[in-house]
Amino acid sequence: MAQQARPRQGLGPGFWPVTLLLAVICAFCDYFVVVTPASSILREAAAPADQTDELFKVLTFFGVIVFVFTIGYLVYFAIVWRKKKTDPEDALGIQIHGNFQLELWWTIVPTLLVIAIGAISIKDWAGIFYAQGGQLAVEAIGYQFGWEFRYPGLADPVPDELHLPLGVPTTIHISSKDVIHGFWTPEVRLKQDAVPGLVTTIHITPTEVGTYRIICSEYCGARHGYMVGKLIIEPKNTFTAFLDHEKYVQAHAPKGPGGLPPGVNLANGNASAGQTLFAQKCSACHSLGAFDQRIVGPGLGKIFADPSHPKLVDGAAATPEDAAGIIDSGFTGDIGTMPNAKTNGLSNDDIANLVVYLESVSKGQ
Amino acid sequence: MTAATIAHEGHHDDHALALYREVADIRLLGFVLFLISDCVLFSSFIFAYIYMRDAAPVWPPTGVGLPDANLAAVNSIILFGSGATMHFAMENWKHGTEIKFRRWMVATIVLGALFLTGQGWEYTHINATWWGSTFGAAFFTLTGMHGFHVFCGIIFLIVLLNQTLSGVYNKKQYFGLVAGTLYWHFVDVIWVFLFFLFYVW
Amino acid sequence: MAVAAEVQHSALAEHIHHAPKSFINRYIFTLDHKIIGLQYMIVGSLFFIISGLLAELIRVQLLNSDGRFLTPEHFNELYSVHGSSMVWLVIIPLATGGFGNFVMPLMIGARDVAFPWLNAASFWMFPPAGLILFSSFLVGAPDAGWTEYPPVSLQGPPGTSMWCVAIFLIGISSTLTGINFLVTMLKMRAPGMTFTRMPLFVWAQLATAVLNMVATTALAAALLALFLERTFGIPFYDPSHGGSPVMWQHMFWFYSHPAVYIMILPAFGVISEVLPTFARKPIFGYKMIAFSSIAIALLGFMVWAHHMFTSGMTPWLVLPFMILTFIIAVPTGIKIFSWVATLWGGNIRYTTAMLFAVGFIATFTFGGITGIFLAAVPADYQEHGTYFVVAHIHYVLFGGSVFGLLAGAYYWFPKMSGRLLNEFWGHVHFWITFVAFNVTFLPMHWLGLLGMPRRVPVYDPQFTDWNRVASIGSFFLVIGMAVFFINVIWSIKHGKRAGPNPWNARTLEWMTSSPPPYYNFVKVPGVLHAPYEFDQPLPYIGLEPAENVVSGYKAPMPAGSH
Amino acid sequence: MTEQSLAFVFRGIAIVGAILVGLIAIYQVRNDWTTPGLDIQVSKLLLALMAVGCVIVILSSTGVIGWQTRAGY
Repeated sequence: MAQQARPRQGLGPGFWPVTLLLAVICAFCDYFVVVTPASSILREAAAPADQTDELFKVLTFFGVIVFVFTIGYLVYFAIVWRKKKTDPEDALGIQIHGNFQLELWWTIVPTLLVIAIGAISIKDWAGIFYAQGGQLAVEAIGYQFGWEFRYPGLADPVPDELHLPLGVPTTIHISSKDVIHGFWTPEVRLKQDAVPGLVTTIHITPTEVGTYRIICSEYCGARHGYMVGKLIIEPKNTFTAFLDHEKYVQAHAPKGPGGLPPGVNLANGNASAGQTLFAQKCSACHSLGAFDQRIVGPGLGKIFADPSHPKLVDGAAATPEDAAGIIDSGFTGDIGTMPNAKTNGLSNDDIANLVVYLESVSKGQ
Repeated sequence: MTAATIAHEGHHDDHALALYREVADIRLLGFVLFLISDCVLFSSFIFAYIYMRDAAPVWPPTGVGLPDANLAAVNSIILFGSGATMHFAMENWKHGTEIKFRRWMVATIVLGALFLTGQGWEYTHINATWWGSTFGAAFFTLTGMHGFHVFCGIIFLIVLLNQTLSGVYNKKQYFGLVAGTLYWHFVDVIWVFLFFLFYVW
Repeated sequence: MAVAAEVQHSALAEHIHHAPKSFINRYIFTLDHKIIGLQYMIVGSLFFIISGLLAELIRVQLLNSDGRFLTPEHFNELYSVHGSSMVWLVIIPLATGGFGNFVMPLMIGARDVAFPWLNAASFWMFPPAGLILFSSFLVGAPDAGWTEYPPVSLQGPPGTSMWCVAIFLIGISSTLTGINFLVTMLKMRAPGMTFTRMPLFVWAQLATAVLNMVATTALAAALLALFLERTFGIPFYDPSHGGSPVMWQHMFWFYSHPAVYIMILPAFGVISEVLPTFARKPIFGYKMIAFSSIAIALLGFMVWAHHMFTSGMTPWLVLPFMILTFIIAVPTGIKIFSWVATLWGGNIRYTTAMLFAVGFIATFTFGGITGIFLAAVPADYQEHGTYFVVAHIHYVLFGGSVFGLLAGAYYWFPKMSGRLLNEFWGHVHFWITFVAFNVTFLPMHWLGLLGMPRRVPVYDPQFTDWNRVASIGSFFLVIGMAVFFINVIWSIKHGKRAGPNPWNARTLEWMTSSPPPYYNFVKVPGVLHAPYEFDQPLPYIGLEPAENVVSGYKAPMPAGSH
Repeated sequence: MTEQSLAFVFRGIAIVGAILVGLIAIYQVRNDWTTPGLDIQVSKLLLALMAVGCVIVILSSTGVIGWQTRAGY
């Protein structure tokens, strides 16, 4: 034996009083974690916020316990087991190498703890993911550097301001025109990236009237920091008035030509030829289900009479002429990208066949 | 020369051989680890290919013609065959039949060059461009990287052949040849995956 | 002695090479792992100072909410280069190339690393990489953050391509270093040094080397694709040409998540050495700490997508990544609890190294807990892309990695230079740094939760107060680091002579002179036990005193060796 | 020669070659089955994968897997 090891006497001076003190501190802090309403720190504007705040409380609750005990013992051990002036220069600590029981417990307990937190998180995630939406469907489209929003019944997007009616379960389809943006309203506790070429979806139910920030949370270019929109949650009648006003404004704005693309004659369309074409050319991206049954693009099964269709084309239900126009010229932007007829290798007759086929599916034939 | 100095030199040879073995052992492990990390490089691009293919609405992307599997099958067999000849070369080296070793080495190099020629023919005839589509991006990047590896392998084998001619290696000390063999087999195996992904799947 | 029979020297270990005579061969284009380690440290420290000052410019800008100090373009360039260089040019090279190179071969009783040439080559990729990255300011530095998500990085200034080249070089360098170290640790340990007799720093370097070797090439692939797309328009990431921007995130994070363990594991290793030495007792739960390093390394490959919960990837995929991320908390927790338990019953001497080690445990615990917050998907929907993330990474990378490396610097400086750092100014350095660190980064947690996104040159005026607190804290961090660097420069010439083993430590690097001779050990010793039995005689046989290369005297060996 | 018959010849060469090379690879793996040494282990793994490659070539050339109706050049 080269040097004298410190003898082992129990758990050391003051171990149990310190443990008690730490427990009291824990209880004190966690009491405030439990009783403080999260909405007093940051307002809760819409539905998943309250649930997410509960998760934050659970995480903070356990976080406080782990932090207080770890740091408490760390500081206490660091002070009480320091080398005293009276100790000889070559004094040693207590020579122990481990404690199987202790190591087993501090493996098992954290494992159980993270499993519990994991279970709660999965439950909350499912709540957010399967949340009720769809009574109102709007689209949020990010671009460098701002947001625009499409509403049902409005042909053109509205810049910067997202108006939502209080208490209506709402689906927000998020997409981007150029680079990745992030759609974030801190008061809703939800964030979803706006990825070009993808449509991502969140469901929220506004619960508190007010004006909130829509912040771009994913770096998107030089003026990323200035890319802030407004979320305005308002009573239903105010929202309806807003829509009516926008409709009036847009109706009186100049409009481009519409209608059938030249050379397409719907009267010559053949539904069964359209069916074959659909299987070859369209079914990779489009299902024959409802509008929101997406593969890549929306489902087209009831395209001409679809309650889940946000009716975003020009405010009215889609017509065969609209469908022919979209197939002919392709589609870019808000809800994804579809190549035009030339790229897809579709002749004018093919377009007519497809439209007639979709009409027949819509009617349930 | 006295018996003592002979004994001493014998001891010295043993020591040199032991040292060589130890160093070769270390280098071999290092080389295998290098192959593993090279494998990750290919795996990443293969992941990219699978991901882009999965994300694409139509595959192959419009305007792209997929390459001919029949020619590629022959080309694969040329490359796999070079793996077999490389193996024969190595067996012959271990058995000390150096003439045969050289013949098999030359065969390996020729087959490797043939493979590259086949790839070159394919590059000039395929109905796709590197920059034109995601298929082209993945195809030309991966096969190009592989082709570059084959090219480096051919250089590697030529250097090794030259080294054996100038007596760098002997029957017991031939680490460079081991590394060359492993590298060549590795390049073959990468092609197994590329063949499956681009010509079969 | 019976155990002596198992000590069989290899032919390689008997080979002593003497130091080259010329200055250039010895100190510049050297093959000596110790000098290469010091080269890494000197260059890495320079880059640390530069990118630290970039951070200060960021904090000056954020003193006010309306951003009148810098243009947004310049601000974006600053934080992008700050992040990239801190990760790739400072912490990774210092943790593996610097400390790994200097200490690890000494600790396992090797005369050098397995491939000295490769080691030198790896180092010489490092300064050019730094020069390329910093000189990108001349043509427009990368501006999309250290993650450089496309498509915005495809629009970025020309410097983004230079960024690709620089990081690619560093990637090759750390892959080769990883291979080199792994072979060294697997093949070149001193006779008798079984895996369970290896010091814990070596275990940490082992796990790091595996990560470096496997993960870094994935980054190389991602960078190559980005470079090709920027330069030749090869469509990988641009959605308007059929590419996928989310794919970059997968490829990038497949490397960059293991990279955070590449940065933190060596610091874990340092802490596991410093704590027993200064608590004068064996590390608590040696095997659990060693295996948890390996567990963290392996799990680290399976959690990359927890950086992408809001990215629009397949929705259900978030769940396995969340659960695996939670599970990483278990081995990390084991380490922290074992370190705290190591303090229990110790006879603790508060050298600066020990202070930094204890400070490390405190800050890293906090960073670990906020890591759990980030891993829980619904909570992450609020935290992702905000200052909460900034706070978290600084708690684990500054409060973790950098504190660990500073502990290592105070601990091994005597071995590197033969002289001790000044302890008084060391204490000053620690307390300024520890307090200023928390003042700087703690407020960022609630700034983020309340709605301040990261990477913004302007912010909501309601956040001004706490941003000013953070900025003022960061200015004190500069003062603390200035104290450290002045201390280092002063102590190289004027510090107290250290002798071979100033801390009375027991790992092998202290069993030779300070600084060690070119060939490390006159005779490679045999190892009989793990190095942490403080009440036992030293577990080495065949130690011979080495000549001190600086002072020229033969250092007396520690008492009690066999 | 027509395109069809050229493809037929190619497939024939590929199948015969793949059988030959595959058998060589499998024989070598069996031969070295118990030989120690890292290089041998890695060679065996790589040769076995190469044999798998030969099987893929055979299956693809006989039309069991893969697209045979590819329009190429």
